[in-house]
Amino acid sequence: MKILDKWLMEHKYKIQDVKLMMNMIRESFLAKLGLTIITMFILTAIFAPFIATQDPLMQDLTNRFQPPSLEHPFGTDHLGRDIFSRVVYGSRISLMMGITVTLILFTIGTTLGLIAGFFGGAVDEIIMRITDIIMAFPSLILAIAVAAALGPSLLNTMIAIAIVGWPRYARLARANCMQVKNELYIEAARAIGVSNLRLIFSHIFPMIISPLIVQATINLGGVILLAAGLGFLGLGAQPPTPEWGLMVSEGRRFISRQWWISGFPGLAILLVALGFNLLGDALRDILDVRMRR
Amino acid sequence: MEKLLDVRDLRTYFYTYRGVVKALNGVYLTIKDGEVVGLVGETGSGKSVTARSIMRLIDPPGRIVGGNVFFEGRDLLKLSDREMTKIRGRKISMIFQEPIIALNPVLTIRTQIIETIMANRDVSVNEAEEIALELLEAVGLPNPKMIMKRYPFELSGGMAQRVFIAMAISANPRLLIADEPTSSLDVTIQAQILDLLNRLMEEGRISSMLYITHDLGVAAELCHRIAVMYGGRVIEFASTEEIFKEPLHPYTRSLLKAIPRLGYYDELYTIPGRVPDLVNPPSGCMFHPRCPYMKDVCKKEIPEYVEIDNSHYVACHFAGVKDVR
Amino acid sequence: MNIAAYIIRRIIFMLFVLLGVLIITFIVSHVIPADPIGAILGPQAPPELIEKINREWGFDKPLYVQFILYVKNLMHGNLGKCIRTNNPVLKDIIIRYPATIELATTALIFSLIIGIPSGIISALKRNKLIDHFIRIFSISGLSMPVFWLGLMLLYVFYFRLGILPGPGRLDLGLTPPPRVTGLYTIDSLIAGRLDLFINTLRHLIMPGFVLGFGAAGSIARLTRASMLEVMRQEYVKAARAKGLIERVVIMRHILRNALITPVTVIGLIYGGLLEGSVLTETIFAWPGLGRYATGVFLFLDFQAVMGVTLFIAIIYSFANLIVDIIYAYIDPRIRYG
Amino acid sequence: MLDEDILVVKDLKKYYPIRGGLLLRIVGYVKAVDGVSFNVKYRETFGIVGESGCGKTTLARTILRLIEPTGGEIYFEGENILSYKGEKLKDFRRKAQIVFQNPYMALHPRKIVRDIVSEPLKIHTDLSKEDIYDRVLEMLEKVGLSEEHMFRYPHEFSGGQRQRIVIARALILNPKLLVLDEPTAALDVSVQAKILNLLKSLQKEFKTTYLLISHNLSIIDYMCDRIAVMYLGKFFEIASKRDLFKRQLHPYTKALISAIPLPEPDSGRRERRIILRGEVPSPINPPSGCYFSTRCPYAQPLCREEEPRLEEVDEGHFVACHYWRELEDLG
Amino acid sequence: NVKIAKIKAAQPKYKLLTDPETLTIAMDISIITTFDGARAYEGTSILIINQCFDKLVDFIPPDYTTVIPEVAESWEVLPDGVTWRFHIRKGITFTNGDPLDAEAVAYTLKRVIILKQEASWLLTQFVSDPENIKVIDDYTVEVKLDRPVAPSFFLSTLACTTTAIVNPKVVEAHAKEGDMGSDWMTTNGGTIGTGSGPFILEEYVPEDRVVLVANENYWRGPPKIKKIIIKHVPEPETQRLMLEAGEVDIAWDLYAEQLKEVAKEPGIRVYKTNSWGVTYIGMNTGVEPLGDNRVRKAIKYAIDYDGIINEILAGAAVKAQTVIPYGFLGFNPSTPYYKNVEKAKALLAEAGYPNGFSIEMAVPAGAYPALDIAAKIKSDLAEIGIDVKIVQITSSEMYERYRAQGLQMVLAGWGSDYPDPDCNAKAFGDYRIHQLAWRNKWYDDYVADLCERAEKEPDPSVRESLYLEITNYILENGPYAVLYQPLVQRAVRTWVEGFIVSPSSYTQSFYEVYKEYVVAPS
Ligand SMILES: Nc1ncnc2c1ncn2[C@@H]1O[C@H](COP(=O)(O)OP(=O)(O)OP(=O)(O)O)[C@@H](O)[C@H]1O
Ligand SMILES: Nc1ncnc2c1ncn2[C@@H]1O[C@H](COP(=O)(O)OP(=O)(O)OP(=O)(O)O)[C@@H](O)[C@H]1O
Ligand SMILES: [Mg+2]
Ligand SMILES: [Mg+2]
Repeated sequence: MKILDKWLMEHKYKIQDVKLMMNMIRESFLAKLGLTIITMFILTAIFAPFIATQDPLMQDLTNRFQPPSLEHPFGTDHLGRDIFSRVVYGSRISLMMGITVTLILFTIGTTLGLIAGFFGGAVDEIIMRITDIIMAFPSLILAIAVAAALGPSLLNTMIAIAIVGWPRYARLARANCMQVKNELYIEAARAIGVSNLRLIFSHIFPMIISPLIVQATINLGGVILLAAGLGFLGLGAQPPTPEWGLMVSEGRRFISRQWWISGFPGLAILLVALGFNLLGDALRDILDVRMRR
Repeated sequence: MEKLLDVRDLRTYFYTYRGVVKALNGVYLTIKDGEVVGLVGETGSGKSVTARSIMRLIDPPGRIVGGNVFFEGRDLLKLSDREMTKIRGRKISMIFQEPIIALNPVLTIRTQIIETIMANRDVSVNEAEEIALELLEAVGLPNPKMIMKRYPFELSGGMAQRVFIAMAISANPRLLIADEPTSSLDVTIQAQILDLLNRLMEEGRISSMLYITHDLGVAAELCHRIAVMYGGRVIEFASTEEIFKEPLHPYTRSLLKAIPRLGYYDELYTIPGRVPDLVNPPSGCMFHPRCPYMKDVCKKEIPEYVEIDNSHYVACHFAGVKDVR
Repeated sequence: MNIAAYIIRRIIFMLFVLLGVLIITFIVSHVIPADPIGAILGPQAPPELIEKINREWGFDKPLYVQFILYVKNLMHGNLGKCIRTNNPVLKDIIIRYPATIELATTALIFSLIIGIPSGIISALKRNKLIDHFIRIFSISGLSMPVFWLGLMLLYVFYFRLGILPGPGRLDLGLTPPPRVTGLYTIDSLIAGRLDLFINTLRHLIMPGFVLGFGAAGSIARLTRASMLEVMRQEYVKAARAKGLIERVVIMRHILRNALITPVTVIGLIYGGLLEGSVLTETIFAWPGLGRYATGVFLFLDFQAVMGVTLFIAIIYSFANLIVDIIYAYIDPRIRYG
Repeated sequence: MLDEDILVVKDLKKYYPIRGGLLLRIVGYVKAVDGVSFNVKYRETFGIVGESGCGKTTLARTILRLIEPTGGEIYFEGENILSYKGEKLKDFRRKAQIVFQNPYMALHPRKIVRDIVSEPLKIHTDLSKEDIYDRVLEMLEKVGLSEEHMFRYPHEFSGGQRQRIVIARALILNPKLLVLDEPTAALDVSVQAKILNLLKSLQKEFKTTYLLISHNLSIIDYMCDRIAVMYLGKFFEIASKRDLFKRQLHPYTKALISAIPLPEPDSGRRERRIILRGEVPSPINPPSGCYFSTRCPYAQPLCREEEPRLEEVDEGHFVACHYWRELEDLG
Repeated sequence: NVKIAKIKAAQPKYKLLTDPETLTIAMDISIITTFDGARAYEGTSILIINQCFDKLVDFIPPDYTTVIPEVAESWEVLPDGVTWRFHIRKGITFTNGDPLDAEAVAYTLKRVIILKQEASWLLTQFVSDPENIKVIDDYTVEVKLDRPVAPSFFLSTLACTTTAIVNPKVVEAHAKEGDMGSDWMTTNGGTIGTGSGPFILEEYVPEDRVVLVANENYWRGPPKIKKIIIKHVPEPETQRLMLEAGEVDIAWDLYAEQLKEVAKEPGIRVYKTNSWGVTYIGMNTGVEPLGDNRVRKAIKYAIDYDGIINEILAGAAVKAQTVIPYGFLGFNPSTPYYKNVEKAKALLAEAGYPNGFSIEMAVPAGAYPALDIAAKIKSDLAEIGIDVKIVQITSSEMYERYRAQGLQMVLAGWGSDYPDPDCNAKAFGDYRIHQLAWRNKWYDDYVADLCERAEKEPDPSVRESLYLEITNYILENGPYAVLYQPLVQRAVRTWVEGFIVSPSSYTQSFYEVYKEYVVAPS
């Protein structure tokens, strides 16, 4: 009990911070909307087996092209699979991919950015020039090139997106690091004799984490979109995986009559990305307010 | 002398996510024609908000929630936006604490000064240009033609403040509000600007002025009367001599004792506690938690703003009581 | 530093970046051993023939030799040949890029027309209903899978309602105007063919909108944020205090400064539109670079891959360069001495 | 180098390079500190006064080796600290500390007070957690804070309280030298008084040497034993407090003192004030000759040609002016 | 006129939008690469070349077992068995009036050998030295083959556009740096004077259209249609809409489902024919446990062939399980495999894999309906416990890896360039030529020898029986599960007459096509 009390005491203000943020989210209609959407999809992903009405891979060739009905809320596709169940399972893939890739991006980008920003000089030059080059590519094109070169698969999609995506984080981390590095409190820490490593990770990093998290939240939507785009081009998940982009692509041939085959998976992509973007946008606003106070 | 400006019970609140910041809690202030009034107070006491409320330049989430601002007999708070626009710049103009950021960074000085002149005076561009040059000369800027071509970031703080003063006096306003115009400047530059303001007053280019500062020394030099703000109220308002020689409010007195002066080496007087939180202000008198003479009534009742002596206004329950003084 | 020096530095920097792009593309397109020649010739072709042709293309040489050769040719304006179309890559690109430029430009115009006013309104009416509406709209733009939006719009407006034309740059019965610029809108006007011009425009509506939708969202958001930022600035308050009427304050002091940010990202946005065209062109059968790019990438057609990437990177960098220069002109602070 | 000097600075220079042009080559220098020499005695308070941008902060940072000087020597307790590296440098850090200009910026916004104040102990000592806690508490109480403040974030404090935290952190290792860079510039008068009182009493308790930097002559006067007047990276005058206020030998010092508005109505200072012409020149292109010649009301042709040296004209009174004698006669 | 009445009744709502004298085709022409027959190796290019040039011999669909004379009026094989003599038809002129003679034929054949371009191997597999082609007189050409081959084999390759006869005068006039005019022909082949075919290339706008006009002086008489416009319409769905709206007369590239639906519409007819290829699953015997024929058979018994053909392909395929397609000499109609989970499981258990195993199957990236079929096969094989991982790979990489024996299972198609069984039999059976058998590590000398024998066999009936033996052997032992033989289908407006669909571009002719039309009342 004592330990808990002490912990609560030590973290009282952190807890208040979180509470304040939750308050702000509650006050922002858009943030609430975003959070609701995300929660919905996360729950769907976790409880997919209970929500889906059937095996997402089960084919029923006698039941192809059924329009949405009570039995098949989203209809069936060209192999007679239940689109609702496929969309439900698809949320697992999209979220898993989005979150994993974002974590990787975050780690790599932030570390490199911090190093570049803190030490400057040649290290900075090298890292930043690489980001320049990668950013000079339109990201989709580079991702397509990498995914095509590595061969289409979920893993390779993730690698492609990671290669394309880390420079954003690196730049953000670097810019913020350079700014924070010159702050008085960092100089104060140096005056005390704090070592560089400790400066970077214990003093600078906590200061730049918020914009990075916002970036990550917004980026999550982007990653999911990009992954879906690659899936759509046939460079991502392999059939019969219920990956949303792939599903849109599969339905494309039938768009003039059976709109639902592409329609629902695409809607799911839109919603998830919207959820993350709404939340990220609101978080950024909140952060802005916090930075200004 | 007639009252040029008469602020009564002015209240301005900011509706923020932290709660309602009650920045002004009933400000009273009068300025007579031809008079320089100093508004002093610590950070956050509401000096700038008072100035901006008079100009009706409070941006959301702020709102003027009550009171009157009589100017030349008319209540500014009741004017339409259009009429208010005509007051600003022509009748009341303003100069700011950080002149460089108060100038638009992407427009030349010429554009900015001419647009001001043309907005407030009925002149052609050419005439405006001449007026501008004359004004820049008058505020002591060397080579006005050159200055006109510059961008704000190419000016030093002192020069930018002079440009701003030139703009502010371009329409011969009846009242100039100066919001800490020298606190971002160096002592020697500050001396120059104060000198300039004095000269402009002597020349009649500035008639009345509300001078905001936190530096009692500056106020002492420049002003006829001084209003002391604390926690969003004017708690004492009197002639400069009286404020310094015979301050009535305990806060004013403590403040004066806390300033280091040349040749004074004893321990400085300190005011205990900290400035009030305007979201959850103390009950009764705002100053009571820090006041050495605090009585029970101070906790409960908000002291009224009353005239004690001739034109000496105080908001303290015990202002008239000799022994407390 | 004067503008000329600034531009020269930017160009040097750009060349450096482009070299990097080349190297990366080269590496990427060679990570996995692939044999596009063999794939083109099909399973029946005898291996000797495949080897012979590979030799003719120089694909049997060590990678670094191939790269040096490539760069050497590049210096002479030779981008190599596309295996699939059997055309010089440059020719393939020249045939196709106007279609992409026309599409991306339309999209940019759409996005500016939609994005900037909505951003301004949104900022001026902050936290009002219209602001929420515009924000949801603009964030939807960022979250929209373009390929899906394209399909859905096609379904509704073409297949179901039939009020907008389907894929392609022109109705099929129509012959394109003689090529001058390659942009049908301009070429049709040069040829004096109003009917073609109108038809082209009708064809541009849907893909242009689909492509520009996301960009409109970003622009609206940026404009809003930038407006709010500027509206907080001291000089805006000062402008009001000087007695300027609200219209002048908004137009001269707020908008002028607030639009700097959106303007500076137009380059980036244009680049984004170029890449977005990959998906949009696929949906709308737009005979542009995007479709070409997907084709050659999927085929690992080395030289074409390099050519297309380089070309897009050049446009991308140029767009950014131009915007930077514009930026330097609008904002005197950039032209620091 | 006398034994009584804790710090001796000789001809210290710090030039910041300015880059420009095509290849971002160095095209010039900001001569922030341009040949400064002085000494600080044990347990005294040495004041440096000067207008903003004259190089005060740069000087402070250089002395503490937070930035590397361009030239000159710095002796701390007789040793040249410019040669320090690694452990020696770390050791120097516990002996010399700094309080910064802006208490709002000097504290890590994401750390609680306990962590901020205990950091020096964690780095330089191997005390147990409990000991550290006790030491931190003790120190906080000394600067007028209490245990309940230990778990708060800096933004929950007023400026004055923050400056107390900064001071607590600076003094927790009991340094020999404390550099105070405008410790009250960002504070209100009532708060400023508290900090100044606190600094004075702590100096008595810890027997620390202070190097106090300020642009406010009243504060310098209130706090210091000896004062140096700085302008454009150079010292114009060094003297003991009493000397300086009695007899200013440099015209700049005179103008500076006359420019202070005093909180006394009708003091008549306005009339007697020396108003300097123009702006402070840029440290990138300082004027030739005496740096003050562009603004000096008494400038002579010689002033624009030859730079005056800082010379001791009286016991412990240094001045850098060609015509100080003539001016003194003028009154 | 009865026909007019029929159209009128059936098509009240459509008016004929296209010119009655013009045939309009919607087609994806994005990959046209060249109009030079000696180079062209891609269907769309070949289709155009075939309209503008004549070949020595030709096929009349749907009979692909015997060639008919075209430019070569007749031919004979000299007793040495390798020297062929072709007698050129007299009176043929190129479209600019130049005569087509032995000189032109010999030039064309030599040109193919010398240029050695992509498609050259069709000829050089028989004649590798240009010196072996000789002009005997104005209308006789002699060709000496490197080795004896079955006559039908050699002749069928001469029906390809690779050896479409070009006008040496025009071509040489544009030659540069020894390219024999190839560069110029790439964009100008088929224009006036280059060939002698029924049509002349009038205009080619890449990714937009190809316009052909009738050659009024064609030696067989002018074609019935005056103009052909091939519009570039890459989207099948658009092709379909245009066809339904009557904006085009033929939609070239519709999907099976679309064809099934448009076939129901009045006024549209779907023409079908068997393709010259088969779709199969290759199983690399070098990968455990595919080396065991019982496992391979289990897989063959696990697949739902009928489901694939009838549902996924919507009937756009013929059931076939042997490696020589229907319509070729030596076709074997036997289809012993059908979905039998019990049997398949039993076979697996017998081979020691009662619980199945896991395996990768490569599928060309983005290819439909291959991806759907792959999904179907995955679910079929899952029923017997085999876990198939589908890997899409780009065709270039697939080719590289397949050639290096680096694939486990592959879903692929095999198409012949010419209708002779040799090509299929050898590819699937003879590992020595490093084709499919080798790529799947199926080194079987018995069947390889059989293939070599069959290639040379001059007697067609003996040859046929040899191929029967080969196909049966592969059916039983081979590492292939042949899924079906695709159909080639074109959707055509009923007002188009005389259209015969052909599986191959170089046998696809528009010479006989014309339109029966009414001008609808406005
Ligand atoms: N835009 C705003 N939003 C919320 N609170 C505000 C805003 N502007 C001012 N305030 C609050 O109003 C109070 C008075 O502020 P004001 O700027 O008038 O102080 P001041 O006396 O001018 O101080 P300073 O000397 O720092 O300029 C402060 O507590 C401040 O936090
Ligand atoms: N990192 C830097 N790079 C370049 N120039 C600098 C840097 N830091 C300071 N300067 C310049 O050096 C000069 C002296 O700066 P410094 O901060 O030391 O002045 P200061 O006397 O402390 O001023 P203030 O009273 O404003 O704190 C100024 O002109 C400043 O612009
Ligand atoms: Mg203020
Ligand atoms: Mg400083």
